[in-house]
Formats: sequence, structure tokens, C-alpha cells
Amino acid sequence: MLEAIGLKSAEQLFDSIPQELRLQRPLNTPAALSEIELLDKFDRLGRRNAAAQRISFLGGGAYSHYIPTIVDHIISRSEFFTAYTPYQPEISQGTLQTIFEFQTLVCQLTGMDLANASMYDGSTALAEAVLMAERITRRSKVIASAAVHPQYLEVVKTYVQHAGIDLELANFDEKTGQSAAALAEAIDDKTAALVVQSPNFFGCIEDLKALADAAHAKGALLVVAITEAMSLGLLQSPGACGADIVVAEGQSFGVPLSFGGPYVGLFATRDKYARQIPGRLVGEAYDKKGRRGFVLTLATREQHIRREKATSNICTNEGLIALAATVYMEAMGKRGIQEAAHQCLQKAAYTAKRIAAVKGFSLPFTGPYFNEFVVRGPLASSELLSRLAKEKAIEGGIALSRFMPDRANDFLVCVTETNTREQIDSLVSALSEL
Amino acid sequence: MLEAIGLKSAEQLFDSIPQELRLQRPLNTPAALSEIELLDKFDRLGRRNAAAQRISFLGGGAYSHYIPTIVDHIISRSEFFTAYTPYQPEISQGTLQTIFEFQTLVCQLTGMDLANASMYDGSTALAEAVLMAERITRRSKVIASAAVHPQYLEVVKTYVQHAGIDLELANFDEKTGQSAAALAEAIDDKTAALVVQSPNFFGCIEDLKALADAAHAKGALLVVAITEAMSLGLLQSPGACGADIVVAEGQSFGVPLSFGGPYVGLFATRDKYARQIPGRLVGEAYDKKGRRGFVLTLATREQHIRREKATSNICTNEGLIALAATVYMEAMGKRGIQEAAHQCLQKAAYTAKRIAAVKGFSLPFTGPYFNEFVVRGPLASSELLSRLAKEKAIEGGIALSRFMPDRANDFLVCVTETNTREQIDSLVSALSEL
Amino acid sequence: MTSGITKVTTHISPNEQLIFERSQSGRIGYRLPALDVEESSVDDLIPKAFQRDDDLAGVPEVSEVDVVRHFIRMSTWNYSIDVGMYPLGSCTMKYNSRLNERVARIAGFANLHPLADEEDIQGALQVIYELQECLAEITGLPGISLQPAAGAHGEMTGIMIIRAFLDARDGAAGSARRTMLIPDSAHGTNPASAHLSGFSVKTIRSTAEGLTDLDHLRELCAHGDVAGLMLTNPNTLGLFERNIKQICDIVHEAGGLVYMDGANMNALVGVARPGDMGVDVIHLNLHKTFSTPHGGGGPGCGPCCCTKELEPFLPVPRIVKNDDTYRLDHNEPKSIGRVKAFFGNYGMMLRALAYTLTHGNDGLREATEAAVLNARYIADGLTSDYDKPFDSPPMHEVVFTDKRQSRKGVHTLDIAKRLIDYGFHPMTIYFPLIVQGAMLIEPTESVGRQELDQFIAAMRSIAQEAVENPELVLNAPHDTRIGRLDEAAAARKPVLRWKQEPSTDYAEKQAKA
Amino acid sequence: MTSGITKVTTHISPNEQLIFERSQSGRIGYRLPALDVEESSVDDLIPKAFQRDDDLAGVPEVSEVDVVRHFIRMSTWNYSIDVGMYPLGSCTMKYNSRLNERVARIAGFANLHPLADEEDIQGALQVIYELQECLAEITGLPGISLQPAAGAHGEMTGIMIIRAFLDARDGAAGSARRTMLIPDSAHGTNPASAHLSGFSVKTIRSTAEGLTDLDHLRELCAHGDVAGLMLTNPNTLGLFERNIKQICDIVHEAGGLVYMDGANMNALVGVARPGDMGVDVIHLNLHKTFSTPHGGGGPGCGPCCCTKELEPFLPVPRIVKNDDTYRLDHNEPKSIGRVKAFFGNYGMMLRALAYTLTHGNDGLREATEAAVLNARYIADGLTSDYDKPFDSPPMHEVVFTDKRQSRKGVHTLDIAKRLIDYGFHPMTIYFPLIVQGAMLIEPTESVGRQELDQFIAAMRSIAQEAVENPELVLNAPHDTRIGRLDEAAAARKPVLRWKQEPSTDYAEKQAKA
Ligand SMILES: Cc1ncc(COP(=O)(O)O)c(C=O)c1O
Ligand SMILES: Cc1ncc(COP(=O)(O)O)c(C=O)c1O
Repeated sequence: MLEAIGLKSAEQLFDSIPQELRLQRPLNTPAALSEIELLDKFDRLGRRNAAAQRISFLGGGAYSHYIPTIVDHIISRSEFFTAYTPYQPEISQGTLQTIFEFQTLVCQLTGMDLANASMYDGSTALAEAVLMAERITRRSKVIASAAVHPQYLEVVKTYVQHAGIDLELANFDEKTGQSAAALAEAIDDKTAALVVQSPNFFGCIEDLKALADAAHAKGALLVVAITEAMSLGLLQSPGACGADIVVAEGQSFGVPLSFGGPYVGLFATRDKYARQIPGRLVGEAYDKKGRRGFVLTLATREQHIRREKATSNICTNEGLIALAATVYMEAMGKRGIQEAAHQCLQKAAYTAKRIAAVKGFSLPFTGPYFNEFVVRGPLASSELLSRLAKEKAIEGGIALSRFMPDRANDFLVCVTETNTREQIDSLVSALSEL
Repeated sequence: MLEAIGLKSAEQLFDSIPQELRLQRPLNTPAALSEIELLDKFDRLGRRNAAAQRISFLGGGAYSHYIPTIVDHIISRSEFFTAYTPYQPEISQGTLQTIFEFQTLVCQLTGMDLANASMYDGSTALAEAVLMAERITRRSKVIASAAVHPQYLEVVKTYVQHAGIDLELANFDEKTGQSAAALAEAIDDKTAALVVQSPNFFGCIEDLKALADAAHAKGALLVVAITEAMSLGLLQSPGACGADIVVAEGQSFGVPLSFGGPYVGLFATRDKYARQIPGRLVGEAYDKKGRRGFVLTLATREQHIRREKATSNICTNEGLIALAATVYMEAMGKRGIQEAAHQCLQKAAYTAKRIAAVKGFSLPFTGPYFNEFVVRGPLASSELLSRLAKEKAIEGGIALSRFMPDRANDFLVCVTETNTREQIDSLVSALSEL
Repeated sequence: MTSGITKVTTHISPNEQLIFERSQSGRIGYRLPALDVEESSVDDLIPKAFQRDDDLAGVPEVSEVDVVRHFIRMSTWNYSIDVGMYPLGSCTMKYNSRLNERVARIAGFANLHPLADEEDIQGALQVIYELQECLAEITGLPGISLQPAAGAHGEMTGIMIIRAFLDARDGAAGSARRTMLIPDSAHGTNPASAHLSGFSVKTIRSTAEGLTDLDHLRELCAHGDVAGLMLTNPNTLGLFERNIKQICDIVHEAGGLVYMDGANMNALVGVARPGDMGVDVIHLNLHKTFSTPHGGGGPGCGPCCCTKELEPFLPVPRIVKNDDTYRLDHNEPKSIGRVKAFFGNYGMMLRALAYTLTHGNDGLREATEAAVLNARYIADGLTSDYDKPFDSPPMHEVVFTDKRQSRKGVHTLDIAKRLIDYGFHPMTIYFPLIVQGAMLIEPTESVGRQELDQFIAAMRSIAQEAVENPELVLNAPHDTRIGRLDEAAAARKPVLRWKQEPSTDYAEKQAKA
Repeated sequence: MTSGITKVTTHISPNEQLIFERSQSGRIGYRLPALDVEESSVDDLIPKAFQRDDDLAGVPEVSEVDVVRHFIRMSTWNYSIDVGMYPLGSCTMKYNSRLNERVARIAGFANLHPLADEEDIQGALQVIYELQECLAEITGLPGISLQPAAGAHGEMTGIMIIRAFLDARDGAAGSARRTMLIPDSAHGTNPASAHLSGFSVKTIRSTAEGLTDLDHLRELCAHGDVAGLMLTNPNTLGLFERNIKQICDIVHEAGGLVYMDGANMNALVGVARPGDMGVDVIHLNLHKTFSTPHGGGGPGCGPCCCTKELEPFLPVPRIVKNDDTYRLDHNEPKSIGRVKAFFGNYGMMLRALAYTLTHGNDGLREATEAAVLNARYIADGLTSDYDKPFDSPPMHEVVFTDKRQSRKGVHTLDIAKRLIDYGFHPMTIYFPLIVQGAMLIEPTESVGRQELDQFIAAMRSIAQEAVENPELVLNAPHDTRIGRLDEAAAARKPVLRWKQEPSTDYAEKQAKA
């Protein structure tokens, strides 16, 4: 083929790169591995992740829910998995129609009017929501609950640092673990938005309705973040409570833990803010023969048209993970999501009750919770959890001291429908033996 | 829906079954399991198969070869996997064209003129070959080598018991492990076919050319069975040696061990016997516009047309496994099959040499071998192998005493491209430590 | 219609060639680890005469992406269950759960060698044993072998068992019993299997009602030569043989045994049991009733289930349980022998057990009910437009004919092909042979009402087209990659494999051009 | 052409509805284990007011097989890499190995929680670390964060790093440097990302040759306000910026830093390294150059690689190695902070490392050579029929225009749509914006000569059609499920979700009808 285009050597392909800029040696990366060797290497590495092999009660923004087998089957279809962003609608209707369904499902679950085609994850979706609130209100102060996931807060901080936004934290109530009251108090006329997570980082459910009323009374928006999307199967939707922007991490819907990613950010808002939403949108469209199809639409908000004036810089999003979430929601359906949520609630309640009865353990917060709750133990939780892992092969929770040094003995326990009673009982007896 | 067809209860659907024949109680099979519970159950059962977790040198008709990842990807395509036998060619061209490629590849590898769309496995293919030889020659005596896989011989015996066929065994040479000479000697004018396996059950390569000449000289056919299809990458093809019918187990080509099945029987013969071949055949055909397609053809040989006069009773065959083998052969390609075969040969030779050097161990047969060979140990092989498994987690081979009680200390060792030198060396040192 | 515009014929996807026509020497699609042992000269290991000398001529040389595109493109030419309803009568094309596939791929099974020691394969044997127990309960027949690889294989096994039993019972006199009775509506494998077991076949007529003709049966049984009867129930017309008990009695009184072809067991699971009807031996098609995938033609699994009396004749090894240990029992002197290497199509057993367990006892019966209900719904929906040759309400499948349409020259084949245009796989056609222009429709439980209505609407629309625009039906399908193929020409001068032309190497051809 | 015969429009597969239109109340497609703990009253656990009261209205109720058929049917409406060549310029649609997918699904990774203790995630951290090392070697830039989730995210990260560095270097004076220079040919994410980091954008012109205009660059750099330059190299015209060294010098001398958009790194891997050219910071698109799948729009992974000097500013946590232990380093006071929860799109890192290791160092360079060779081959093959606005030989992608065809009224969009009829995905169109009627073609290394020739033949045939039968091209595509959609109408009155009509429940509707 080189000959066919009149070249003598492969090196000539790079004639336009000045000689002195070319690498004059082979890359110093490993030599090629065969399939057998590669799988062997990664199998070994996988086995070095002891945490993946243990009974687990870890949550905190990443949840172990059951994933129906068909989810992976469907997202592994070549036609979904090796397609690009659906820029050519005539040969991308599969992708486009599934995104339209995804948008609809997100609206139904969050109780909002419209949703986009996905954001990178819950944390970046939250950051974009804050920026959007600023654009809508043209106010610069944003008050966030200190009970929002600490990593989400960090991401928001990074995103807004050059946007002229003043980010304030409102503390949570030491007794209830909720933050709605403090947030409502901190609001003023310059406030663009209140930012709250519910269930919050401690698992406690916030009073969104009260917050929405407080925000709206001052002309501010209520931004709600959700890390445990499964809670939507059972808790009042943020939309019904009056939220203006709802973001969520969609990982609970059919996405493996996968060490933190890829996950999928859900982003929903009110109709009136449609032209301020970041990210891609798919809408209904018709061809000349009147056949219904779907297209990417309202693109004038986006970077490829609007460049520096776009509502966001996002381009590649989390398409395939949004598809996984779509398959999950449809396969589980109304009843499945409700039942999974119900089991989470019941199992968490059972676990909390049992742990609270163990000597030396208590539940510091009184607020209602869904499937996560904070436990206070008799010794430093980092030590307690590490012993639990090593001696009993149980990942018992997340030490809050990792994020809040003053909460040395507290840890966050998460229980889902995948935790059997046997596992729960073994956690409880392990705690009582420590 | 019951209403729509005028029924009141589901029970009425079964009105045509006399009341007294209906089951009046629930089935006494287990209650339904959810996905989570089902996977848990089978995971546990899978872990009870200790042999699957060990380093393995087991062969004897089922081989551990590397399977490129794309094989499972492709056979898992809904369109292949959930299709029926391609009776409607207009919407089955995917299946039909792959079978045509399969038939071609089988011909290329065996060196034969034509091949069918698959048989159940190597053993039943061999039985069908014997029946076919009888039909062609109208002679009733069949002489088989005693070095054919013992289970294959059992199956042949079952199949021919009511067909008026006289099955005689010809012994193998105690020194070389080969049986060609004995077979050639046993032939007479009543002989329909000589049946030989190469490499034979002991791994030894038979002199097919000599056998073909001997058979043809008496008007008999040579039927060649192959259990290790990978050997075709390196050994002279049976077709080139003059075989009349070649059958093989195709498992080596991309099919997991899966405790013995499903595998795939390859069946190839000469053009002149086309109308005597059992099973389905796919052939080229054209539509009115002259477009090339493929159809099931020569169906007048088959049971659905010919009923009791059919060349076989086979209907369902091993379509999906034949597809796996096709993908394997095409993905590995000419060079890949050659290289895998070469590595098998080299690694087996290395292993044999190393084992023969261990005190107390020897190789009883002198005939050339491909990737399997018999080892004679210092104690009963059943005991030796069981200790190897339990103490060293190595499946060291197959005790020949399972099939031939007089060969107490002999066992069959198989080495493939998947056995690393490290594994081989650990086998050798384990043997020397026992 | 895009009239006036030439349609493209060069679309690469529908024009995917044979892989051999894509081969380009030097391309590879694999990578193995480097050989890690000392290399010997091949000639030192294997005599030159035993070595291959054709360099595997013709075997293709392609890249991995070539292979992937090749098969993905070809796959798009197939219809499949996952795409839509596949109402092939007798074939039971129900949904194949992906969960069962996942089970079959668990490493502890997928990597398990069949000749490992008994104690190291306990999990695998337990699966076989549990499935046996379930099938025994479902059929009411306690003796089971899972060794047969498909329905026909199970038939052969069952018929050989009958023969072995008779020979054992009757001694030398057994040789007088060499006739197997088979209804004219039976599947072709039945007579072929009987023949394989050394029986000659006599055909029983069906009544106008579509059932076995009892008088004819009695007549055929009168000669003392009857070894047995092979009966499908529900029969291939989708009708339950309501005289089954009587039929069995007649055969038994004549000294024969009753073999039931269980291909239609999906109409009975949880509702009625062959063992309770007097049947002696049956095969099941796990690839039908128990939803293991058909895979474009197989693999299957055709367990043979029989009465306690026949149990000693089953193939060896049998899988038995002693206390908590599962064992292989090779020591059954009356056994007909082995019918397949190793243990049969084991992967299918895993899937079938997974099917049985995920459905549960209730779910198994519910599936049966839904399968029958769906067939009834179709029977109901189509009687106004198509000739239904038998009055009785069908079980899991229903047969219609082209009697009315053929007056306009539109035949079963045409109706079937036209269904393709509507997005459905055709029904089974021209089977059973005794019904002229038969269309055997089996919806299975895997379709909802919406799809049933769509199917009925399509069939009705075709009936109307047959009157108003028969050409449309006669030339169907219109929307497929190829049209109807000339099968007669294909059989006359069969081309059964690709052959290398002087130069088909792509690069070489290009270089020349 | 099947003239005179009406084509079927009721084919179920192309008419698959929205799942909401298939919903039927009471259907389920899941099964969970029974609750195995004592059940409390929900009201005792959660105040009524916090409980959902809409019964999840609208969420569909369907069976498992409904869901499978729904998605399988829809999938058939998509083009994909596995089906054929996907020559989208700038997007690098190369083959996505299934092996990498398998790696990503290994349980030890798939089931790993991101907040487990450091010592229990060593395998996962090692993967990140090894990938970092490979990318550092490939780019020549030693500081790396894999946290960004896509290219644009990497851009934002890189630009924020530049800003943090300048602010640290210049103190209060830094606030004068708030201009980011970006060529007019740049991708839209570049200015958008600069804006997110609080910069205002100034556009640099390209020369007639298609390269950065050095004079204009010097001019823009003269005002002391330049924080940096964002440059794509090879640029979006597929041309290597051969003055890159000089460009970097100019910017550096002006006190700014150089950001390189690495979306086109697949033209350079193993051949030349940005770090050696004077670039300060770059992002890579693992979902382009390193073949992680695009998945219909994502996920991606956009690592940010920078010089030693900029390393302290990278996002936290950083993954570092101490002896044989991998650690998370949160303690980097200069860091711009965290840009994503947890560690980024980890699954993509697994795939990218698998890609790097299966290719090996040689293979990485070979892939680059093949990608460039293929683009050159296309450039060569199409110059006779299409206008090629820049003379220089392209790197991995080549831009053509519709200049000649537009004389006949056939434009880039039409050519793109017509390509669909030939079985190809169109190239990238109307990008870069500076080329009127741009067609940006990137074949990647994943096509063989045969497919390249087919593509060239298709393009040539379209050029001919544009002359002889322009209608044919203007009305393309002719062979797809739907024709060109009215996008303007869709944007005017956007319908962005399905809404429940009074009764869409299938059974209810049927009952009424
Ligand atoms: C009624 C009947 N009997 C027997 C068979 C044969 O089964 P198999 O194809 O599994 O051999 C079939 C299926 O093809 C059948 O429909
Ligand atoms: C040149 C260029 N820069 C940046 C991007 C943005 O990357 P991403 O889509 O991953 O955010 C792209 C791809 O879309 C691109 O082609």
C-alpha cells in the first residue's frame, strides 16, 4: 500500500514532522502480550483487590445493587457499544430512541419536566447544576449543605472557583443528621441556590418541600442531589417537593461498582429552564413521510455551536452507562424498582436495629434514613473496620474520619437488597465480638 | 385473554385431557429462585468441581486450548444464538453462509471433498461413519483399532448392534503404541471398513497412508477418527493419505471443556459418497435476480423427507458449536492454527523428555506423538494422580486403568499451548517428589 | 417507495463475501504467547511423511476486525427469537434466557474436564442428578439418562431400550417382534430412529378428527409382531390424544411398549404426566420445552425417561447418589451401552436446570398455560380467514391450511414468505405431512398479547392480499437480502464448499487490476 | 426494484414503539429474592410526607422478553464499528477489542468499591499507576491524572492547572493574564473549557496552508495578557503543525503556557511526543486513541498529562508508588482540587491499559503508521473527484470539500447521507468550521485495503451521481428506517420526553377497541 501512494518507507509518512521532533527510539512501554498473558495478568491484579471479594456494607455514593443479566447482554450489542454519538439520525435511531426513553424515565423518577442525555456522574452534574443556577438567577451566592457527599462538594468547589460564585456551607443538625433547617436559615436575597443532598451523606432524608419553599420565597432555586437513585423508588420525588434542578448519580441502576466509574450523571429540571440545561438533548422529529424519529436537538446550547458561550463544555457524555440504566429501569419496571427500594429500606432498618442493640454501638442521628445510616462504635472506626475486614472478611462500612476528622468513631453502613440476612447477622455478630 | 377466547379459567384450556390423567397437585419440584439466588447456587456448585480449578494435563478426547475472546462474543449474538435451523433461507443467510464456510474449512483441514453441517460429537460421528461404510460397501464386517478412544468404541458398538454389522477389534503394537499393522492384517474381502484414530487414544500417530492402501486393495474403506483436531494443523491430512471418511471431534477449535459437551462432530468424505452422507448439507443457490445465497440441500437423504430410509435419524445437530469452531478457525487463521499445533507439539515433547528423566517414570510407547503420550509410573496411576491432585493441585493425566485394567501404572498426559513452562516444570517436580 | 431512484446494490453489509474471498496472505487475527520451552526440530519429533505438506491451503488469513465484521454483518441476515415472534410449530421457539447462558459460562463448569476424578466433579454431577429428579417428577417416569444429544438421539436410545427389554423378556422369541407402529402424522425422526434400532415401521392412520385411529391400531396389533408404538402427545397437529390410556392398553396387551415423542411436552408440564398415562419411555427436547437455545440448528439435549422396569436398560454411566456423594455407575449389565462420549451435552443440562429453578414449580405450569392460551388465541383469531382442518381446540400449537387461499393460486409457501415482510418468522409449513398445505403455528408463552394481535393482523392482511393482490404474496418476500432461492438447481448440481480459484488473494487481484 | 408491489410498512421490527407504549399493567420482568428480614411498617420508618405518592406513574411494566426484543430491535437501527468502517474525522472510530471488555468485567474490578481501604485495592491502583507510566512515556509528559471523564473534562482540568500555575507564579499580577488563544479550527470544547476556567478567548487565524498563522500569534501575544494557547496537533485539518516548537517558544516567551488538545494523538503515538515539542499540558482521549468504546456517546476518559513543573497542580488524589505499595496522595496543597468523584472513569483505564499491553510498544507505533497510511491512501484515492483544500499530505485524517459537487447543488450533507446507502457511516461534516463544506475523513488503522477501496469507490460513485443524477444524492438515504428528519421543527417545539396520554395501557386500549 505504501507503494500505491508513492512512498518507500513507513517513516516517510511522517515527513511533515520535523526530524528533530521525532522519537528516535522505540517506546519504552512493555512489549506485546498475548490474550492468554493479558488475561492472566489482570486476573492476578483483580485478585489483589481484596475488598472485591468480601461481604460488603459500603455505600457513600457507590452502591451494590443487583444487576439483571440482560443489562450487560444488551449494552454489549455491537450496535450500541461500538456506535458514536448519534450525529447521523438515519443510522442512529437505536441510540436516539433509547436516550429519549432514558430522558423520560429520569423525568418520571425525579418528578421533573425534562432531563438531558447524561452527565459524567453525580458529582459533575451537581457542579453543572450550580453553574446553571447562577446563569438562571444571575446571583452569585450558593449555599450548600455540609451533609452533601464530601467528594461532591470538592468537585463543586473546583468547578466554581473561577466562575465568580461564592460557595457557603450550612451545617447539619448534630442530633437529626439533617440540614434543611440550617440551609433555610442561611438564605438571603443574593442566594442563587440552595444545594442539598437527600438522602444525605449520612443517609438521612432531608425535608425537601420545606427547603423548596424557603428557596422560592427568596427567589432562589433548590438544587437537589441524589447519590442513591434507588431511594427514588420509595421517597417523594424532588420534583413533587418543588426542586428546580435535580441531579443524581445513576450508578444504582444497573451499573457495576467498577472502582468508581464509569457511572452516569442524571440531570433534570423544569421546562422553563430548557435552554439553560447543559449537555445533549434528544427530541422527537419527523421525516418527510411523517414517520416519527428522534434527533439531537437544541444544540445551540452546546459547545460545538456556541463555543465559549455554551451552557457547558461537555461533549462525550456517558451514553453507554445511560443505556445500562435505561435497560435496568425498564427490566425492573415500576414494581421492580419499588420492591428493590422497599427491600433496601427494610434490610437497613433491620440492620440498624440489630447493631444498635450491640453493646458499645449506637446510632448518633435520629433523622429517618433509607438504606444508609451512621453507626458510632466503641473505638476508632478506621481500626474497627480494618479488623472487621481482615479477621471476618467483611467490609463493614466507611469510616467518616476519612472525611471528617472529628468523627473518629463514626462509620457509615449501607445495606441493599443484595445483603442477605445471613450477611447482616454475621456483621452484627462480628461487631459484638470485636 | 382467557375471556377473549370464551374461557373462564386456565384449567379449561386442558379440557381435552381426560380429568383422571391430569395432575391434581403442584409439581414437586423446587419453588422459583430469583436471579441472585440462582447464580449463588450455581457458583457454589461450580466451586465443588475441584478439577476445574487446577493446573491440568488432561486430554483423552477433550482438550484445553486457548479460545479467542471474540468466539464467545460472536456466538452470543442474538441473531445466531436464538435462531432455529435455517429452513427459511431468506431470513437465515447468516446461519447458512457460516455453515457453508464451516463445511469448507472442515474440507480444507481434513483434506476431503465435502463435509456436512455437523454431527453431535466425534463419537457419534464415528458411529455414523461406520453405518455409512456399510451402506456404501454393502459389506458387514468392520475392523476397528483397539487404540480408538474407548468411549468412541462403546458408542460405535451401541449404534451398530442392530445394524447387522460385525465389529472386530485389532490390537495395537505394545511397543510402538500404533495399530496400523494389525489392522491391515485383519482385513479381508468381507471388510466394509477399517476404523482407526490418529493420533490414537495413546497419542500415537498412525500410518494412515499404509492403511488406506491396505483397505483399498481389498475394496474396503478407510474411516479415520480424530479426537484432537488441533493435530490437523501439523499432521498430514487424512484426505491426503487416502481416507474415505474422516470424522473428528471439533472441540479443540474454540469450544470450552464444559464437562464433555456440547461439542461438535466433524464429518467429511469424498464427492462420490455425497448422497450417502448423514446430516445436513448447505449448498450454493441463486435467486431470480442472480444473487448468490445458500440453502439446505440434498435433503432427500434426510429423515424429514426419507423417514425410515434416511441416511441417519439426525435432525438437530450442533449448529452453534459449529459456528464457534468456524469463528475459531477464521480468527486463528492459517498461521494461528499452525502455531498452536506447533506449540502443542513442542511443549508435549519437552514435557515427555522431562518426565522420562524422572526416576521411576518411563514412556512405554515409541511411536511418534503430537500432544499426548502415555507415561508409566512407579505406582498405580490412580493413586499417583489422586495424590498429585490433592497435594499439588495438578490434574496430571488420565489413568489408563479406568479403561484398560491391565495398564495399572500407565497414564495419559496431554500438553497444549495453554500449559506454561512453569506448569510443566511444576508437574515434573511434583512427580519427582511423589 | 422511492420511485425513479435506483437502489444501491453495493452496500457492503448485505454484500459481505465468503471469508475466503476476503483472505489476504500475511494477515493474522490471533496472538499466542511466545513458545517458552526449548524448541526441537519438528523432523526429530515426527517423521516427514506424517507432516502436513499443503501449508493448510485455503484456510483464510484475516485480521480480528475482519472476522468480527464478517460475522456481525452475516448475523444481521438472520431472524431470531430476540428479534421477534418465531411461531415455528413443533419447534417451540421460546425465549432463551441470558441468565442461563451466564450459568453455563461459570468457570467451574466451563473449564471442567469430563474425565477428572469423581470426587473432583461433585458439583457437576449434582447438577445432572437434580435435573434428573426434576424431569422424573415432570414426566412421572423415574428412570432417566441425559446422555442423548438431541431428540432423535433420545428416540434411538428409547427404542433401543424397548428392544433390549423385549429381547430380555422374550428371549429368542423376541426376534418375532420387530415392528414399530408410528402414526402417519409423526415427525420424520421417529421412523428413522426405529429403523436405526432394527425395526420395520408400520404406519397408523389418523382419524378425521386428527387423532390416532384406534381400530387401525387394534388391527395392526393383532399379529404378535408389534414391539411398540411411537406416539407424539399432544400429537403434531397440536391435539391431545385423549384416548392415550386406551392406546397404551391396546399396545401393552399386544405385548408391546409405548414410546412417547416428548417434543410437545411444553403443552403438558405441570398439567399431566406421561407416566400417569401408561407411557413406558419418552424423550424430552430440552432445547424446546426447557428453553435451551437452538443456536441455528443445535446443540440440543434429548433425555430419555422411562419406567422403573426399563431403568436397567438405560445407557451407562448412570449418575446416582449415595448419601451425599454423586457417583458414576458403569456397572449395569443390561444397559444398551453408551450413546455418546462423556455425559451428553452437559452445557444444555445446566441451562435446563436453571430454567426449571427460575420458573419454579408454579412457573412451569404457568408457562404451559400461557403457551396453550396463546395458541388458542391465535386459533380463535385466524379461523375467520383460514381453513382449520380439525375442530377440536388445540393445545400449544394449531394447524391451518391454505385451502381457501389456494383457490387464488396462493399457497402455504407464499403465505409463509409474505409473513417475513410483516416482520415475523413463518410458521412450520407442510408438516405434518398428512395435512395438505399445513401451517403449524406455535406461539409459545414468550409473546404478549400485543405481539399476538400483530401476528393475527398480519395473517389476516395476507389473507386479504391473497384475494386482492395475489402477486404481492406470490413474490414475497420483498424486503430481504435475497429472494427465493432456486433450491432445485442447488440440489441438481450441488456446490457444497468454496474452492480456491487460481488467484483470489485480494492483494494479488488488486495488483493485477 | 419490486415495482408495482407495495412494500410492507407494518414490519414489527422497524416499527418498534417506545417502551411506554408497550407497557401493560401487571407485567414484570424481574425477580428478587423474598425479603428475609422481619418487615416493619414503612410508616414507622419514614414519615408519610417523605414517601412517594405517585406509584411511579409512567414507569413501564413489561416482561423480560419484551425488554430484550425492544432493545435488540432498536439496536438494528444503528450503524456501528463492528458493522463497518466509521470514518468520522476527529472521532477515531477504531476497533474496540472484546478482550478489553472482558478485562473490564473481571470480578475483582467490576465488584470493587471505590471507598475501600488502600491496602485492599492494590490491584486497582497498580492498573492506574501502570497506565500513568505508559501515558507519560507516550506523551513525554511525566505528570498525570486520570480523573477527567472525557476530553472536554481533561481540557478544563488542564486549563485550570495553567491558571493555578500562573496565579502561583505571578501572584496578584496573574489576574492580568486572562486570555486564552485558540485557533479558528479548534474543536468547540476548547473555547468552552477555557471559558469554564474563567478565561476569555481570542481566536488565531489559520494560514492558507492550514496551519497556525505565526504572525497573528505573535501579534496576539504582544499584549501581556496571554495565559496560554490551546492547540490541536495534528490540527483538526489533519495537518501536523510543523512550527510547533516555534509556536511554543513564542507563547512561552510571552509568559504563557501551551495546552495541546490530544484528540489526534493517534497520529503521533510512538512517532513523536508532545513533551519533546515544548507542550506544557495535554489531554488524551482514551476513547479515541486508546480504543475504549464510544458507546453511543460515552463514557470517555480524558487524562491530563503535564510537565514536572505543573505536576503539583494536578487534581487530587494522585496515585503514587512507594516501594511496592500504591498509595492515594491527597496532600497536594497546590492542586486545583478534585474534578470528579472517586477516581474517574476507571473501567476505561482498564481497557486502555489492556490496549496498550496487547499492542506492545511496537504495535502502538504500527497502529499509528497504519492510521496515517490509510488516511493517505484515501487522500490519494479521492483527489481526482473531490476538492482537497490543503495541499500538504495529511496525517491520520484528511479534509475534502463539496466545492465541485455544490456546483450541481449537491452539498456535503447530501454526500454524507448518500454514503449511508453504500453501507458506510458518513465522515465528519462541516467541521472544522473554517473549511466550507468540510468532509473530514479518518479511516483509522482498523480497516484493510479492501474496505478502503470500497469506500473510495463509493465516494467516486457518488461524485459521478452528483453529476449524472443529483436527485439520487439529494434524497439520500434511501434505504434506512427513516429519512432525513426535520430538525428545525424539532428544535422549534421540542418534545423531549414521552408523556402519558389518558390511556395508553395496551390491554385497556384493546378492551376498549
Ligand atoms: C415432534 C418432533 N419429534 C422429534 C423431533 C426431533 O428432535 P431433534 O431435532 O432434537 O432431534 C422434533 C424436532 O425437530 C419434533 O418436532
Ligand atoms: C479535537 C477534539 N477536541 C476535543 C474533543 C472533546 O473530547 P470529548 O468529547 O471526549 O469531551 C474532541 C472530541 O469530540 C475532539 O475531536
